[in-house]
Amino acid sequence: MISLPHLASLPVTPGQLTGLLAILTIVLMNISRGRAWYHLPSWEHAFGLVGLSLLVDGQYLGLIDAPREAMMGETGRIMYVHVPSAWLTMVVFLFTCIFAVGFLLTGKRVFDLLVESTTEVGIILSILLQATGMLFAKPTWGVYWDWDPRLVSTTVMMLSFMGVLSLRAALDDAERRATWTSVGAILATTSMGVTYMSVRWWRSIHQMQSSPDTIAKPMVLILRINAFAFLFLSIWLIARRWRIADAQARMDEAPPLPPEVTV
Amino acid sequence: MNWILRVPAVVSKELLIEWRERSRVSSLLFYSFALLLMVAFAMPDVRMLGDIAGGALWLGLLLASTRSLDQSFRVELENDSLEGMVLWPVDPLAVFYGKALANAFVLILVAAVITPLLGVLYHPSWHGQPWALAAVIVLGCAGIAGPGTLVASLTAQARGSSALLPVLLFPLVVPVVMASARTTILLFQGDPMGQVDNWLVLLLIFNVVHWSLDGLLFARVVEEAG
Amino acid sequence: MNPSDVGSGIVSGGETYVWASYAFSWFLILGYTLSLWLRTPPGEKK
Amino acid sequence: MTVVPANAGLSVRGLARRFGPRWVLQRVSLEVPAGGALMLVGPNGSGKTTLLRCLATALKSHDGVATFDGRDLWTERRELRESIALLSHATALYDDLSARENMVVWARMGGMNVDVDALLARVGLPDTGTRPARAFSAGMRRRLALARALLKSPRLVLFDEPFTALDPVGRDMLGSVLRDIRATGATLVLSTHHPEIAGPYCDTAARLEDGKIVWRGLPADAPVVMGET
Repeated sequence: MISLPHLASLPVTPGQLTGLLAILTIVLMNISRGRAWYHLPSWEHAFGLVGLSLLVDGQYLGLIDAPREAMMGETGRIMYVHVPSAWLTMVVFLFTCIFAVGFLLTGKRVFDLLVESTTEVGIILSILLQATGMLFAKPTWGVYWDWDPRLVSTTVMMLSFMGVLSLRAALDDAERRATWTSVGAILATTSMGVTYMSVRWWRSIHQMQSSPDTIAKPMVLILRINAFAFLFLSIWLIARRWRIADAQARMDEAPPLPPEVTV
Repeated sequence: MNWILRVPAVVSKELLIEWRERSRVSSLLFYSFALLLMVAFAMPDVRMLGDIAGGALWLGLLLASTRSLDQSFRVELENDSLEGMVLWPVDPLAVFYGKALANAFVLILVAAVITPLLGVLYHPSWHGQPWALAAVIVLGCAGIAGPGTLVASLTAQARGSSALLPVLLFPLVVPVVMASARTTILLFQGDPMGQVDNWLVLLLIFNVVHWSLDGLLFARVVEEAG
Repeated sequence: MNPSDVGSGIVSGGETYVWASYAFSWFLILGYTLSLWLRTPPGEKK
Repeated sequence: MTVVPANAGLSVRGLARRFGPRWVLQRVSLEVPAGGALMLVGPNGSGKTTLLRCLATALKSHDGVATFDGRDLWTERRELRESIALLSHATALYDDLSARENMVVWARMGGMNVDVDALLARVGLPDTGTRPARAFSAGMRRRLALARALLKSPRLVLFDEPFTALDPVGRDMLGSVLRDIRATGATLVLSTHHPEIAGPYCDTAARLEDGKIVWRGLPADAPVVMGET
């Protein structure tokens, strides 16, 4: 694509450089505020940092190092964003469903807040999935959109989770909101399978699901790096989103109950 | 399993209310009839109408269902009768299956009226068996009414419920709309590949999944009625 | 673009789409991070 | 043979319920012996309705325990609901149905074999034919809601301001209904803004303010606060 040296020939990878720069910034900021050594107060920032470094390396590999794809030429490079976002969308929504079931079974608030966070991050990932999918489809199929089972079913899933978020926004009572969001999330997840099956019968031209076995060896490594980058970044985003939800929930919490007055 | 005995009582209550408010059901019919007309006006060529008749039928039924489902919970929330039923106590499963059966029945009624109208207006050709069409209508309407009753119970008490119901319901019933419309079109135009049976099986699977899962979820929803 | 690719069934060109998709992924991730940062209550920013 | 538990009747200890960030009930404790009757008074928003709804198992309490005949109201709510009747502002009527249809529908849903016409006569509701409940006056709706509550043969009766919207004749009717209910041995809790009307039908009284019980005593001594009635 562009003639830059391969990652193996670089003394420092771009990701390592990014990570070092990020750590250096944190250290300098802490020193300027009079703190002796850097500190990362929240555990999730470690995931964020690793995720960012991996993403920089993964994208460098995808854009510069990766061999041209046999069938799809240069456009095959979109795969290194598209496929990891597809995997992670599924993983994150799967966890939404697990947390929703967990909430319905235990009634613990943490599950409800995690349902909220994973739904939102999952929607962001699925937007990325849709967008890269369309950019992939245009040069390979000649159209931005095709009525393909996986396209339709992921869009349907994205829409139903967006519906869950708008339902959540339209309910005021915290307990009711928690239960009903969980019910909506379970519905959205279960509908996914049937939709996939039905669109497959309805029409299909999309290639088979990519798995490491169907892809050439050097590409597998790049895909893995990108997938881990997305995974770590998703964990970071979910955790940050959860902190916001948690802070909000604590703000809306009732003060401690005063002791009983006896008459 | 005692709750099964209460289902007929809930169904008869629902149908009695629908009967008392016949104007609501008839406006539902006019609504779907008007929709069929509007689809025809929006088409570039009236000769295409025969090909899309099956699709127009299910579009009309889907849109009509959002009105009737929303209405079915409006009635319950006017005086908090939904909570009244839970405290009566009517088992939440009986409430769900009663309401869902009644909603399915109303939809089937609408379908039974507008399908002949469709035949008159859209001139579709006919190659199928009547029982197959009846099966599609019953399964399709049940497939919309089952998850629809659950979703309507979620949205009815939210702000802006009438807009929220389609947002949540439409993605859920994509397989039903797809399968029912496809089957209806195949029945109209002929089915050389024998695909109708596959679609009917899909509709059946969808119904089994939703009619068994949604009742349990509904029970959780109404237990949180406070 | 390699001239030998023409007519060989290989999708040629499309660099714009590659750049667009990589740029969009960065835009989306950074945009969402920014929105999270803006939504975080001041006490939680650490 | 029925075994009467030692702690028969209604027993509420430290009941608390919040709505959002506000504690609407702040540790309420009550004892109503089996067959007893308690009158709850207090200003609007003091938590009377919330307390009654918690006792009717319509709401889950967030702290404390409430038992009836020694059984926990919340954990055994499915069985206990059979024997609890709640009459509240939310009448649970179907506005599209006539008075008789409402009664028939609710009796059928509860599997109750009751003479609905006799009940309608009992609450003094004149024959309204097929007129839908939507067209009823406030007093007629209250009477119909009362008739609906009487469909059950409850052992715990919770009436939320039953005397409102009733004319003097209706109040006498309700009084005799309350006496009948008590004669069956049922436990009664009612909230009211009219202690002078409801008082004679109750044994004890309590006053709620801001989710706390601030006064207990005899119904006749219930403090009448200006502007509350």
